[in-house]
Amino acid sequence: MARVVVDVMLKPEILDPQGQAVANALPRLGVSDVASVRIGRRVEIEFEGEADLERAREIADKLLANPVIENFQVKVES
Amino acid sequence: MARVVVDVMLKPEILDPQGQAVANALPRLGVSDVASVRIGRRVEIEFEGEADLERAREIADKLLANPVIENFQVKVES
Amino acid sequence: MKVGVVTFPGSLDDRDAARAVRIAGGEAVRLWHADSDLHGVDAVVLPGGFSYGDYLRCGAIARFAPVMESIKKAASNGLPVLGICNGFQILCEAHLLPGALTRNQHLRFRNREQWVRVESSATAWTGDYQDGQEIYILIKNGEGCFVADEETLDMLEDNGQIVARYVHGNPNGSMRDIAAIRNEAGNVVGIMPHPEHAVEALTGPSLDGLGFFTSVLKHLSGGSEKE
Amino acid sequence: MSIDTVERAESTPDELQPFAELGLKEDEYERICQILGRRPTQSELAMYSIMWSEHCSYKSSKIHLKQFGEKAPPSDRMLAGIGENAGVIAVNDKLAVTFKVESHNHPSFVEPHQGAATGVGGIVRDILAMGARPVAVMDPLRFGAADHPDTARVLPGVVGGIGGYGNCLGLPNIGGEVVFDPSYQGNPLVNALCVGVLPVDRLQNKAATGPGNIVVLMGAKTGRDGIGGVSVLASATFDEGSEQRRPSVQVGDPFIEKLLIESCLELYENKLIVGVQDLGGAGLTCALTETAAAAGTGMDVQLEKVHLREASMEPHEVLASESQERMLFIVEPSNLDAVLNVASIWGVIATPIGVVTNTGRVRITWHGETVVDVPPGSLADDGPIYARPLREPADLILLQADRAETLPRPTDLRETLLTLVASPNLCDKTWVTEQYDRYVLGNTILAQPEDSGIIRIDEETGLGIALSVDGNSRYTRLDPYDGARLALAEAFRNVAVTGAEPVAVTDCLNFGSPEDPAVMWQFAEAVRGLADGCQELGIPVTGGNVSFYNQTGATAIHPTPIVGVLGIIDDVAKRIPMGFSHDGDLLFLLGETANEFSGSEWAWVTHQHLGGRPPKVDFGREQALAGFMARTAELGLVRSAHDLSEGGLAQALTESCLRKGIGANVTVGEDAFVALFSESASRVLVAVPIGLRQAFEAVVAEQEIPLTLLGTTGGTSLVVKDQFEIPLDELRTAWSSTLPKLFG
Ligand SMILES: Nc1ncnc2c1ncn2[C@@H]1O[C@H](COP(=O)(O)OP(=O)(O)O)[C@@H](O)[C@H]1O
Ligand SMILES: [Mg+2]
Repeated sequence: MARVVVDVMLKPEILDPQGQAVANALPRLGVSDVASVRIGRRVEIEFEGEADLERAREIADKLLANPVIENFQVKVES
Repeated sequence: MARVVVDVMLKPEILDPQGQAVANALPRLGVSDVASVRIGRRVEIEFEGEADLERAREIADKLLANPVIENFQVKVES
Repeated sequence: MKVGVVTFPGSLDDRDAARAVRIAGGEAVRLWHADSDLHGVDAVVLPGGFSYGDYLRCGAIARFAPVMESIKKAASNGLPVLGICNGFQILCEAHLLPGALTRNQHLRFRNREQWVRVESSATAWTGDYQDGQEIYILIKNGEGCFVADEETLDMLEDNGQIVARYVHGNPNGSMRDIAAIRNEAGNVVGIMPHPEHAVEALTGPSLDGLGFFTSVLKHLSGGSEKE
Repeated sequence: MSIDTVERAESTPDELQPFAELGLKEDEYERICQILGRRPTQSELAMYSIMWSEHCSYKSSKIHLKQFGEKAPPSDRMLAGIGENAGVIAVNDKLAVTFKVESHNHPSFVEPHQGAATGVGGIVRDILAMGARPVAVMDPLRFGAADHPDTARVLPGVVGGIGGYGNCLGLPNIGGEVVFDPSYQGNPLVNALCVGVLPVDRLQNKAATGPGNIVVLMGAKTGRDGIGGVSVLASATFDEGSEQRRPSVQVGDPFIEKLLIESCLELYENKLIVGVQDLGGAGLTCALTETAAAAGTGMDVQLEKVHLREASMEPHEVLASESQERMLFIVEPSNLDAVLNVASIWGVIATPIGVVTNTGRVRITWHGETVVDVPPGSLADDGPIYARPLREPADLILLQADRAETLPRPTDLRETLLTLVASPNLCDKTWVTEQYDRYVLGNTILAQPEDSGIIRIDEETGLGIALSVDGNSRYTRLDPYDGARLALAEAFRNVAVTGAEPVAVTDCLNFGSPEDPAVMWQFAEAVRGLADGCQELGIPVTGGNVSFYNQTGATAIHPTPIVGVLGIIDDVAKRIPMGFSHDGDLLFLLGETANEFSGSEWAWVTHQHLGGRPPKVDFGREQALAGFMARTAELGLVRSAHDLSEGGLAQALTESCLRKGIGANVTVGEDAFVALFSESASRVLVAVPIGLRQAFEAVVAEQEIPLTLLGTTGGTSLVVKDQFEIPLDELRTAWSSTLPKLFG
């Protein structure tokens, strides 16, 4: 078994209301030095055999991320 | 500016309907060698000054993760 | 005239869409997500709901259903297709319409009655409306905020592809108040509010939604199309 | 580690069992040994501890709940009653309705979103198990103080969970309650009601009849969810430190539940099953033993066939798991393939796990070894029963003597009205309710903020049902007997004002610890009140739910009986909504107003006062009012009707004006304060088109309903002559700003 992680984030120019809501709540926790918060998805894909980066990239491209609004990164987890 | 990343995942024993739905859809894409998919959140916190891991951990604990059902990991992004 | 209504696992407003088709005078035909046969229908509605639980992104998984392949092909040959709410999301995910539908800016599901202005009667689904007509229907969604890059938005405006806009308040932060758009040919329309829930006096906020269904029937019988 | 088998139990009679940690009393444990003729295995002990828990066995409440049956008026409508998954009421020869309200309080405090979501999921499966298509949900909710920081955590989560689950199932939410009171601070209440519709001949049964029939488990995989006390089994005796891997929180998957609904309905429609039971609290343990006990049969189950989410699960965990979205079916062997086929069409897992036998024992094996061998009735029916001590709370006499009617009255009624309508319990609940889909399925005739929800159940004839849920825990704290009756009266009236005929009752009784005699007394009084009330009104309790141990430390919540009333309306086109819709209609008040302020919103909001005795209840009047409303609806004599409850006439006028933005101009008697803010029961505000006045008054005279002409509708203000005028804009701002300000 091998794990590939796909990180999917909204493109920088797309508004992220969820991240903003978290950022807005920070002062209440006494945190004032955060410039921004962005929230995306972390997808852990467990392959039965070898970690297959190509496969994972294809899955990410077709299914996990919407290219209109999102970017993704694929990596094998150590 | 420095970025801290918080990965929030459902605890392993908690049902992850999202991951399951994705796993079930994979055969349609011709993918058959994936054992499981788990989906969580990736939160990118941009600090104005230094990356503050302690701070980030506190934010994660209080705001980003629900300790009843989720675990989180904090790391400085290189 | 036969109007197909697709049921995906998790479709919810399929009965409602079929009822609206019947009230408008058409014959509603049930289409099943796993069946690529369109059973000779003259038009298709992708109804609202939470297809495949709407996990991951709304519409992302439904796009791969066998029925969608056939719909894509038929749409490129002019088959009228209306995607309502989740159906709109599926059409965007399937690249039959540009842009994407994202989380409402206030981050909550919102169900309320809503004024919408019809901007284009030049589609298979809106021929019975006047340009500029304000209709009172309803929205109910968690991810109804339409986004696209500026270029795409300008293109939509320039081509007259914006079919409806929210008026008297934008319920979800949708860019340029967009409530509905169409493809260039005008046969494929995606709309976030729910016309199928405004077809009966007793159950809806108005009868203003019926026009979508009467329009397509007229369009199919070669009636009042303004294109 | 080896598992504890029956064989092992026989050969190690003296091995210590952690029964006390599992909540079993010593004598209860001895009874188990007696029943089995040996010590129980680990799996058996788990099963008894769950089935004999308060939650499953109703051991403290049973002797009181009996009254609902004993006092129930004869009803030829009732097709299934208390004891079934939900009560079933015949609407006509062809159609029946099933409905029930249940609690999910504790899980919702720990994890508000998932706790509330799975509460909806659970009640929906109860309705489904009766053979019905679920058609609507409602959600009576109670939270701590509105401005308490923890309420800001709990409320959005609960509302998001209820909306997330119900919306995804495609069930319209047609009503509920949002009530704030400090007594719920550490123990919010999340009750959920579901209603379903079925053809009379599709009614399902849970009995596992027919030896040789196959037992099929369908739906989600089984995981370590909600294994509450059972974790003790593993951690205390066998496997130290493993407790934290056992979540007591369950995560729901509404998508799977939607597929289950469609699969079940297809199975019912094609008559493919002989018995069905949902899996809720106590999971497989409850489903297996109840179905076998109901039929007087036995069952042989191969437990390892259950699809597991985690391969390492042990048999007692599989038996105790409360994983959501599962149903159990009893299937004739010749239909098995057809059943499995339906499941595969909808993409849900279905697995044969055993067969029905005539042994009178439920025997469960785990990879060939017998881990359970029990008589099912001993778990399902013959649990312990307690007559717990009752004692009136020591402070009650003083509390009742401290009447709110003696509080200083306000001088500025305009200000009082604006303060009250903006208070958390009386303000606009749109912030909550707009997160719920109320239109899906296309049969919602009325939904919140109307007095009742109305669902059309026959599109051809316009036949419909009406539902309301109500409860007032301050009244119940002051007098549990009358408090329960007032809840019933209000729900009954809410149904009646829409023009529907109330026919049946469900209830969820939320109380503190039954081991506290004062709480137990409140419970006993409330049950007696509700049973008496139903007898007087001539409508039966068809089912419900008891939730005990709602308390923080030693302090119990206010006793909170929630009452749901179901009504029938022959033609939904004749329903009466609550809002003013035309200028110039005549406004009448039906009923009489007394100086009744104890337990009122006014006393609470302006004086933080709770004391005295709640308003009087008169079921004769309620019935007369209901009859009258049905008649006027039939004749089409009133344009709107709104029941008066918390906040009194002022609140009713506010809500009816703001519904469609039409004002009112009224005159009240000498004592404007009492007229506007008293909470006397049995009152309704109606608007009558001026041309129908005579016809209306003629019907009034027939029924001897006290009637007062208040004024007329119209304009853009609420005007109370000689008192004040409030522009509707100002009124709306006051009424609707509160929750958005608190919750964003
Ligand atoms: N949690 C909720 N879910 C759905 N509807 C609600 C909820 N809370 C309140 N409502 C609706 O808002 C309206 C007003 O609520 P309430 O003041 O409790 O009514 P009433 O005074 O008639 O009991 C009712 O229609 C009720 O059903
Ligand atoms: Mg009411």
